[in-house]
Amino acid sequence: MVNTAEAPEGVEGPGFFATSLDKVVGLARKHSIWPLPFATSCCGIEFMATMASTYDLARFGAERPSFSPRQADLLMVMGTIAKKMGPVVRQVYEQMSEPRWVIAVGACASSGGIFDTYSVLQGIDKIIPVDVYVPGCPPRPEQIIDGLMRIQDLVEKEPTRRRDSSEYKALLSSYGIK
Amino acid sequence: MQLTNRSKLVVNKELSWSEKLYLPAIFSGMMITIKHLFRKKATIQYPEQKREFSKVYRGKHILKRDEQGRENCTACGLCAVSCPAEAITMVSAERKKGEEHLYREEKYASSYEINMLRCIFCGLCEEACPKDAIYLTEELMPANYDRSNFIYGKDKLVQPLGTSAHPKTYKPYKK
Amino acid sequence: MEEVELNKEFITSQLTSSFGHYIINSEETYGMITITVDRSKILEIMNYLYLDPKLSFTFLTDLTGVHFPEPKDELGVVYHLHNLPANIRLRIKTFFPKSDSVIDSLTSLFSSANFMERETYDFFGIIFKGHPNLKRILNVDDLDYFPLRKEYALEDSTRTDKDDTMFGRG
Amino acid sequence: MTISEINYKKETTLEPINLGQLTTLNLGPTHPATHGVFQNILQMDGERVVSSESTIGYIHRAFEKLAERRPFYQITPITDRLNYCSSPINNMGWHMTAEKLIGIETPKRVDYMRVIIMELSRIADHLICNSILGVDAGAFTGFLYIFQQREAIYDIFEEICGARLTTNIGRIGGMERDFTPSIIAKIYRFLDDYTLALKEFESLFNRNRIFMDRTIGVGGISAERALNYGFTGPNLRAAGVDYDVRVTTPYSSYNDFDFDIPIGKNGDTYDRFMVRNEEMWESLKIIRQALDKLPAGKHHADVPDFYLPPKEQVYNHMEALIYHFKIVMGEIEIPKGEVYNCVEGGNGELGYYLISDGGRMPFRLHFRRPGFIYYQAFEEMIKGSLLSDVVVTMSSLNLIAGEIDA
Amino acid sequence: MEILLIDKVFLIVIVFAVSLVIALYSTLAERKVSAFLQDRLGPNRAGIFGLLQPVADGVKFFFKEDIIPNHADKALYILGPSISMITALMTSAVIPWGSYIEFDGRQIALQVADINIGILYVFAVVSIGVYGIMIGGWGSNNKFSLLGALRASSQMISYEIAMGLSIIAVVMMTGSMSLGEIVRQQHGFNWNIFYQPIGFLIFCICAFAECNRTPFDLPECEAELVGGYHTEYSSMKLGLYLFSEYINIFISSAIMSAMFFGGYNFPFMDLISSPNLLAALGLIAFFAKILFFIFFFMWVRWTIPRFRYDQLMTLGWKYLIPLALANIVVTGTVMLISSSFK
Amino acid sequence: MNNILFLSLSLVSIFSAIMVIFSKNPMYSILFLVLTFFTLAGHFAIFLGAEFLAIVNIIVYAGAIMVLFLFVVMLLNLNKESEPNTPMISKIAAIIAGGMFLLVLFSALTNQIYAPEPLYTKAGEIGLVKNLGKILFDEYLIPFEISSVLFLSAMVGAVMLGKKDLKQG
Repeated sequence: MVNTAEAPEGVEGPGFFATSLDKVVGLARKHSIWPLPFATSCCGIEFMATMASTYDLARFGAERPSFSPRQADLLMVMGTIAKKMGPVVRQVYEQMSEPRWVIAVGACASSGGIFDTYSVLQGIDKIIPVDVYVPGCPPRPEQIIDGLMRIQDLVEKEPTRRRDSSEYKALLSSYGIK
Repeated sequence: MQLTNRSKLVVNKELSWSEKLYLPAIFSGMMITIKHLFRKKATIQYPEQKREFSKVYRGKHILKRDEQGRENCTACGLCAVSCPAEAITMVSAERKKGEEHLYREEKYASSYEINMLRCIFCGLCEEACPKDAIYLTEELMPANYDRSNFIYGKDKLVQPLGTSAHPKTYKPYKK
Repeated sequence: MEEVELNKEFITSQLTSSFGHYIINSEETYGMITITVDRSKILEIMNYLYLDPKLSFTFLTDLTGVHFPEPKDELGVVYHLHNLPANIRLRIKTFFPKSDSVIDSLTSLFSSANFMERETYDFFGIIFKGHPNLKRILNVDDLDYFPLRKEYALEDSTRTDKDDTMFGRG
Repeated sequence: MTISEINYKKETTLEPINLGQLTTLNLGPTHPATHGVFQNILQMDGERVVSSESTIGYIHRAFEKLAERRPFYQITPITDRLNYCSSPINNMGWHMTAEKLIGIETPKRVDYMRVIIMELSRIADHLICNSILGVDAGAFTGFLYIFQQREAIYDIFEEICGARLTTNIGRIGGMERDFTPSIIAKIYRFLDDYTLALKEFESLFNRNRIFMDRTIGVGGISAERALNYGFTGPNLRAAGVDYDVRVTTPYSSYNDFDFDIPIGKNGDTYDRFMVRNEEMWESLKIIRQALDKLPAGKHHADVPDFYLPPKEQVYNHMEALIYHFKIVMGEIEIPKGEVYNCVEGGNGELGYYLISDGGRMPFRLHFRRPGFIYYQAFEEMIKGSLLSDVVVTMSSLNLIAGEIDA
Repeated sequence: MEILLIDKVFLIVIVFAVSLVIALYSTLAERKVSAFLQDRLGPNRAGIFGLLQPVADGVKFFFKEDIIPNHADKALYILGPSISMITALMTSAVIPWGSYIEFDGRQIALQVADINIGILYVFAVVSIGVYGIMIGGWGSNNKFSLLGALRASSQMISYEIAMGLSIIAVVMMTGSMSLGEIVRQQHGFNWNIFYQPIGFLIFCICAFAECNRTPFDLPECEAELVGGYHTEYSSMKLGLYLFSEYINIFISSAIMSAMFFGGYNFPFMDLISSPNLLAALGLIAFFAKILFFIFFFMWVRWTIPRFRYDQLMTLGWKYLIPLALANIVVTGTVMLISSSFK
Repeated sequence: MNNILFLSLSLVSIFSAIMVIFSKNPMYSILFLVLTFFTLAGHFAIFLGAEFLAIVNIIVYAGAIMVLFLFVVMLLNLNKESEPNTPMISKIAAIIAGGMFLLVLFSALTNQIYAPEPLYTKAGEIGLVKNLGKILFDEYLIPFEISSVLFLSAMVGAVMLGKKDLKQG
């Protein structure tokens, strides 16, 4: 289903054309990350603060929260993910279209945090691959922005064909996502 | 049901004639928003501009040294006990001869780890510390790509040698 | 309706006169009247407390379960009632063995009991007879134990980033 | 065939109107309007809701079990995460419960400080509920205007305790540190700023016909039904019952202050909005009174067994160090007994039912979460309304997932 | 004949490009305007002042995975955004961008096609536009999309009537259905808004509804329907939908300026004799009006809450249509009286 | 040039008209019907010079009526499973009715085809709004008024029907 750009014939491997295309695409993607705020608890309120005037996530071109997973580039998991919620997170991740990134905001999403209990998933990286972890309970908006900028760094450097690579497919299949 | 004598009805659902027309309310609303168009913007452009934190902000931890550069921590374990997230682990060791310039007390923490992903930055460890050793500074914990990078050992926690305990990192608790 | 002071003595005497030995104990702790009753009459007692014009405890503040593993391994349900106009709170407690954890549901009296009873069922496995929809509410449906009973562990067994040997944890 | 039979037949043929055409709509758990995570499975006839079923528990975090495994002072950070929009109220409620059990009398200054902090967080709570209601009705801008004021409240909290949202503010027996003059100045400035901001917010919404049409008569509930459903707080007051824990059972010297209880008429969404709005004005009034009358004195009760000694003494005096160790290790004498204590939280009566067996951890701690109890009325409230009404009703109830799921 | 054709092709290409660029930058403007109205700064990191933001969005869209959901109706799913985009672009053909320019001794009209029923043409195309949303919403086979599509179609049908009726009054006054002719009659400062304020009000409200903008953004309102009809769309198909919305705004603004605010006419235009200068100034005046209306669209969107579905219908059928009819009657009466006095 | 246009337009319109009947999915049927209307409008506009008629055809039929049809289909969510089995009798009735209609049509058209004066020679005159209005309010005033009364009563009837339904539901 992955329909990222096919390189023109004759430019197999990272030739000049391909790398400069990668650069342009990376730059463009970097500035247009539409997050899917998967806010379950406290961190969601701090995400609101990040969206609000004082911190203004819009400066990064990321102010259009797309609640439809199809349209989102970045899954921001904010707050506790209980075991009941786990399958939902995973489904949302599976519905997102490539390229997609995941950021685990806050202690609960990253590791379970204070809630080392029978009902809480001990970190969402048990069910979906996570690109960036943001510590804090909840993290300050500065930290959330920091996390977004880490994602931007990742996005900028990512070659367009990474999502077709066997390493990436192996990563997904290690999570059982096809 | 009337329970007290302090109640006050605050709702008026009748629309006056002009309110029924929609337009006056819309117009006044638009006047408010257009006023904001020319107002000074509230945005702090992080990361270029940084907001000032309060002196007691609870950020990344630091293990303090005293004026002579010795580590204050004596590995009593109170911080670990008081941590509701159970994020602190430490191994204590006896100070040997010749290490007096390194550690202030007879015991010290040979390894001291904080799991920053578990930590909820509640400040109870700082409060529990009887030796003026652990503090939550105003520095923010940065985001990172890998889970394993969040286990902060002594290399990242102990105050670097030669730095003074300047007010940015040193918060006197309970004045 | 004449003014009566809703104190412990009055409420207890009212209840005892109607229910006799089903009222097991009554005391006042930390400013709240606490009455322990037999579970078999709980619905009738609640009904009486609700409908009696002098008592009229019409507001169910809270409903929860307790598990006492010692000495008899019994479960309890604690109700907090409130008479709003007189501003008197009343705690009703009832206990029964864990092996036979069935009690009448209050949903016919209080709509608010619905979720609270489900929660109590979810946590303690107390079965409320007559509840319209008694199933797990907070936990996943296929959880096979009742987590707030004292014998079950709090911790999630799958986590790997904690050292349980530290300072007597675990 | 008699006439009654004919009538009966007619009715039965009319009864199952397009049952086959009902569509099932899954609102949640990740729907934008749920603000948190609930699932509402709606049976819809076109845009109209025929019936619904709510599922909760998507962020069940086992608070009550967790509280049984943590010493008393460590429960404060846990309560932060109950109703995370107004953490300080939860903190204070817990402190007062523990104090009630132990029998600590707090000085007046502590009470006043608590009142100020609690009212600030009440404003923060109502503010977010009302502005989110605006967002769900389609007006995003009011939310951003008023959120700047929440940022100011965060600023004050940060200065008081060192954190913005999950405050862990105060300790059993008092506050962890005294108000500095700059905090008091900040609160005074906030009182002035907020008056302007709230007026602006009001003029965007209160008398806007589009907003009124969207909210009047939507998701209403009568006083009787509300009481039967265990409503408390602003949602009950919107239905016309002036029940407020701050007035009926005053705690923390709330009876020193002069304020009114705003009530509504029919308990619909507009009533709830207006009651919350007016409560913010009342809170401002209370804060100003408390600040003006803030008594001198210590910022904690004189209970060395429960309140940590000052750090300088811990470093230098053996006795203080011993107390310090005892408190942190939890080896303090806590009486046996059971206590119910409640405060007026952002959403209503926030109760703590604590059973202590004398150990370092509570034997059982149950939270009476107002949101959990009134959420069950939601199915009844939205029956027969339109999809848009479901959304505004949901946000006007101020459903906080952390509080509901515990 | 052939030169004329070349002129027209040239003009079409220019109009096409201009609409695209304006729509492209409308997305940025929307984000900037909303930010500024909300005490924020908006996108400012992609290029200076965020000027490259739309480009970044576009490139991202192109390189995003294009999912066609398994349960969707494939043909309709693809057809939806295409129809939306095509109809959005078609309308610009009849808009008079300026009077004429003199080039090489010829007069070149700055209008692609001055057909004598221009307004009706606009209506026809707009009424087809709803198919894009309906088909896309239905083809996605998602309940939110379907609800969005249903809302869109009923909204469009209802408001088209009021819109048409509001224009009839203008047509009665001008006696022509050609947009070029309507604009020519508003020479100087003789704008229709002064004669038809109520007509303009109705038209303006209906234009908001036809463009699915707040307070009438029910088909895609985020709080209720996630994304409405485009919930299931990703990558450039979503891009086309969003894009066509902005083109629609642009065209609506252009029609509003042309119909009621004199189009390319501006006060004291008779003082300028050079036709080319006049055309240039007229073009500037026209675009200033258009940009103002685009801003107006955004300004309203970020100020007021949205209607509910049934309130929207009530407003359309019970208030706007009778008002528009009354407007026609009053206009007719006034015209009759004034003509009998002449 | 004109012939090619005519032929291709006619082909498309016939094809889409056939597809209206033969497509299984009612959604597609409606869309093909819309396409048919478009091609017909093309005929009106290009060959008869009746631009007004063409545009009105599109506005009214494609833009309004078919949208309503689509609306209903979407609401009912018709698909193969829920399609009711039509009894034999109605099928036969449909065939007979269709055949009769074809006959009527055929006889009507044969008269037209051999009409002495082809219609399209009047192109550019009858299609314009002005001429149309003049004819309507001059020559055909009475039929026009009668049909408007009919229209009004139909509208009132529709409103009444809608109201009644609402009360019962």
